[in-house]
Amino acid sequence: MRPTVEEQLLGTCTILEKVVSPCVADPYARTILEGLVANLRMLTGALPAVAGFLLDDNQATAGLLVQLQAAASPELAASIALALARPEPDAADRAALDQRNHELRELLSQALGGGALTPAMRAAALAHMTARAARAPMRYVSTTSPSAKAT
Amino acid sequence: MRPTVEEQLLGTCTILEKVVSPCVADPYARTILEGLVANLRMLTGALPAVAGFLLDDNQATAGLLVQLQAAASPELAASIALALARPEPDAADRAALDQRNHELRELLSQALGGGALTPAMRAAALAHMTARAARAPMRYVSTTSPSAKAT
Amino acid sequence: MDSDLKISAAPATNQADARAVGAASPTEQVVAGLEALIIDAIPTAHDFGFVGVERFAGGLSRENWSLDATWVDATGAQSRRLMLMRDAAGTLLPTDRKREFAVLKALEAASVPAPKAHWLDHDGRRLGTPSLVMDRMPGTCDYLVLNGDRALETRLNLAREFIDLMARIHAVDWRERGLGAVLGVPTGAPSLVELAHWEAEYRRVRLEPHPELDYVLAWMRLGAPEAEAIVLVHGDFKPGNALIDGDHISAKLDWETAHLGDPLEDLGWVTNPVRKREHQIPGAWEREQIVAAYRALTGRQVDEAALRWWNVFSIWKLAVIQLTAVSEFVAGRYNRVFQTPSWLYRPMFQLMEHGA
Amino acid sequence: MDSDLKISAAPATNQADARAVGAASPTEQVVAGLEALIIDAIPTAHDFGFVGVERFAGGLSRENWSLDATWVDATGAQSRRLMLMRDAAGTLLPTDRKREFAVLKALEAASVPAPKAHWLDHDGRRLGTPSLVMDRMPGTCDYLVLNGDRALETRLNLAREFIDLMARIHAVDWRERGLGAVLGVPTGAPSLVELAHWEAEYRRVRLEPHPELDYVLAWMRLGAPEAEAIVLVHGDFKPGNALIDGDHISAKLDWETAHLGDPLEDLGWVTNPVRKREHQIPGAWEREQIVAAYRALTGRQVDEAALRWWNVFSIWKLAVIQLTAVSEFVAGRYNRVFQTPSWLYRPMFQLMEHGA
Repeated sequence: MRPTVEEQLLGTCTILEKVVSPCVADPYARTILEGLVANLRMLTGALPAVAGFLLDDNQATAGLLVQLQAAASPELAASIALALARPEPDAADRAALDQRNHELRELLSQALGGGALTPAMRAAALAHMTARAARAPMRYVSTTSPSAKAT
Repeated sequence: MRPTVEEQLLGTCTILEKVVSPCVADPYARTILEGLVANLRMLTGALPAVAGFLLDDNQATAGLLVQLQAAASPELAASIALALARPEPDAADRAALDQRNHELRELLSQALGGGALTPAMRAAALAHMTARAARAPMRYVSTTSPSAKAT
Repeated sequence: MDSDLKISAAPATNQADARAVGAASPTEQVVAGLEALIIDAIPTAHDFGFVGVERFAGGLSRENWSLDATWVDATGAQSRRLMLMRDAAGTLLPTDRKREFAVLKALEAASVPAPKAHWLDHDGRRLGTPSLVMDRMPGTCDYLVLNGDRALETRLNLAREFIDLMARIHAVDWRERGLGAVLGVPTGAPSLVELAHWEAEYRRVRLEPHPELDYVLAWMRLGAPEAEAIVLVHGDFKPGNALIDGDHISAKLDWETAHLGDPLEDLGWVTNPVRKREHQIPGAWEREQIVAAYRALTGRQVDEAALRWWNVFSIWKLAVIQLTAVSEFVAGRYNRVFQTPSWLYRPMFQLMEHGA
Repeated sequence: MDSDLKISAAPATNQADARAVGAASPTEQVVAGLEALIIDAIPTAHDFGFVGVERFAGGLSRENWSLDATWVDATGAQSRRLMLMRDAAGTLLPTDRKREFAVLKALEAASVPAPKAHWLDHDGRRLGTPSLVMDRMPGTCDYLVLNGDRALETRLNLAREFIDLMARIHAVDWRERGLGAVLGVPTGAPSLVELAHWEAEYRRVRLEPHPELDYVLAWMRLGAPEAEAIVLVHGDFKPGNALIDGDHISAKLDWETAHLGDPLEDLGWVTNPVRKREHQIPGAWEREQIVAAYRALTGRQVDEAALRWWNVFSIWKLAVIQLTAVSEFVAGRYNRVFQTPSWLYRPMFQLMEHGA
């Protein structure tokens, strides 16, 4: 489909920069506009990776939850079992992938925030969380110049 | 993941309207900005449907191509057979879905642009194309006011 | 929809616009350019005065300026109410001011209300971009005038005036006025000439396959009609580029798409179903009434199948114009985001099926 | 990063800013408000003059104004170089001008370079939003001064001055200066008080589960250290909110986060690895040197495990501040798009593992 989603977003950024921004005299509004454009560019680059990231992370989180089940309270272990028994959502449905991610991570929060984990569990959790943080597709883009930061 | 892609896009629209737009005095730049925001809102609404649309359309187009193969030239029929033999791409990979869509629609273009179709083929093609047009997730959003149109 | 598309894609001009907010540079440029243009034509002209220099709201493909000019030349003191159309630096549909100038000149002796054209800056040497200066006629533009606030009877009268105007344009003796050389006389069926022109544009701008448009194209190739006559076709006939003064049409504008062709091209454009809101009055002035009026005014047969072909063609052409916009946007030369014109497919299919 | 976060989220103020481009209304508002504020404090003041009224570039959470004021009162003609800090209408981290005013007043007799505070408009009755007026000190802000253009030796001296300044702040006799009542004395370990405060903020702003932050939170709860002393903590100690005049620190600004707590909170903030670029000079002034300098200046032990806990805490707090930004953005009250602070997780895990 043309223009692709990415072409539309990048084209929007270009026009904001070339046509709109030169007409924004107010420094505050221009700073805000620069931040929006920078984020939109980041988002454009990240977008193709989001569904795949969620799909993989759901799988990895589910695997980790299986491992952590042994240290979980009976209630939490039951919740984990219930969640893992549910079918995985349609890979083309990003919102469903996101919801599933939320559900699994809520359980992971409980498992990591409470229990007495074995060293192997802690190592697995740390490896998972570190790898996930490295792969997270969305990043904050700073556009504040040093001088503007200086207060 | 929060903010979600949609939250980021809608938030961007809101800030463009509330913070940036009031600071754009030039009417041309403001008209362009309004158009960009309107399209961004449309895109935000359309985005969750894109992958699903492509997935379904690839399936439907493949089905139609099977039907049209009989009226196609030997070369085209062979190309269709080859394309249909290829595995469907990962549903979480929108770019791959899009590429597959392009490939299948190129074949459909050839099948519909050239051959002598039977009434059943024409009816199937029309049904397919009409349904697809009705479901296409992206729409042009007009923001030009009647007065601005008047030349 | 095509009105939307006539919009500048040129950052250079936009930045000039931006500067204009603070300084008065485009105004100064227009005044200086116009003075030079007049002196080119009337070397004795001097003591110029320009008042009421104003750029119209709207008009995004070209700048429309309104101003009153006075000067003194060998024949005495002069005064003109003028309209200056200046191309935006790069428009989506490249217009041809030279062509438009020739058509306007040819129309001066015809019974078609159109502004008298004065001077042409065909290469933009004086005004920066190709520009045309003509008389400023009374009236305003309103592309939805047929469904506006006026009483039904007034709107019906206007609708009849529009078709009468179309018939007058089609009645222009283009041979006598020398328009054949300027515009080119179609060799073969005008339907096939136009189709070839727009198919080339389609091939040039498409970024992906559009089986729907190829399907319609194949249908159009098979059924392209012969013309009853070769006439002057306006090419973008719509209320939006006419001036309305009081309750009557005072002038037809925007002649840059004029060419010689099939009269049903204009009639097919105004009766195409996707433009109903602009050309028809529900329950009072619909396709049937428009065609009947045109037949009565011109004595032409207006073959139903041929007209339907031109209806399909006009929608297909609109689709190609939208694809041009998509392509220009993707190339970074156009400041609006357009989409694949899926909404135009169904109306084409319906017209084709109805005609089968 | 937190500098970025101190930015107005209020459309109302932005629109005021927008108007300011054309008219001079914010300037007039500041001048009129300041005059009223001075008259509140000095009823005999009259014949005011304000010159050089200027809003600083930068400073997005609050407006920083610079101006020179003159007036006549019962004691004669007066002249002041002033700085006025006015809250933007709604900031991300709600600051407390009253608290800042009290701290600045208390610091006047201490050996901490800070601007003399004059007047407080605590509810914004005069200036529109809570505002504070203080002396304008010489110098400029540069958050990257330690890695800027100055010679290494000059930068090292500045780095030592910063730690010396921190030690002076921590040495302020807050009991004697009555700050206990204003700021509140922590009951129990300051680490647990701060953790409770920021955990509540985390619960309030989180829009989705963050297992990483919950994991770190559980670790922090188990290892929260006792404080060697209860001192005045700056709460956002960094080069970016100090004034540098020539090659020396002339004043420490931004006292709205000051509170009573563990000295290692400030030390943990400046030695946290994600802020290296601001606080360290590679190969010359790193964690080891900073801690050694602080020990030498204060005679405190600075337990390594405790400092690491405060390092982890400071990163975790940064993460929560970013989540606040995300939440405010999503609620439509903040004009920047922030993301989940994934980049902060690994440094926390590394510190925790190192300490295990």
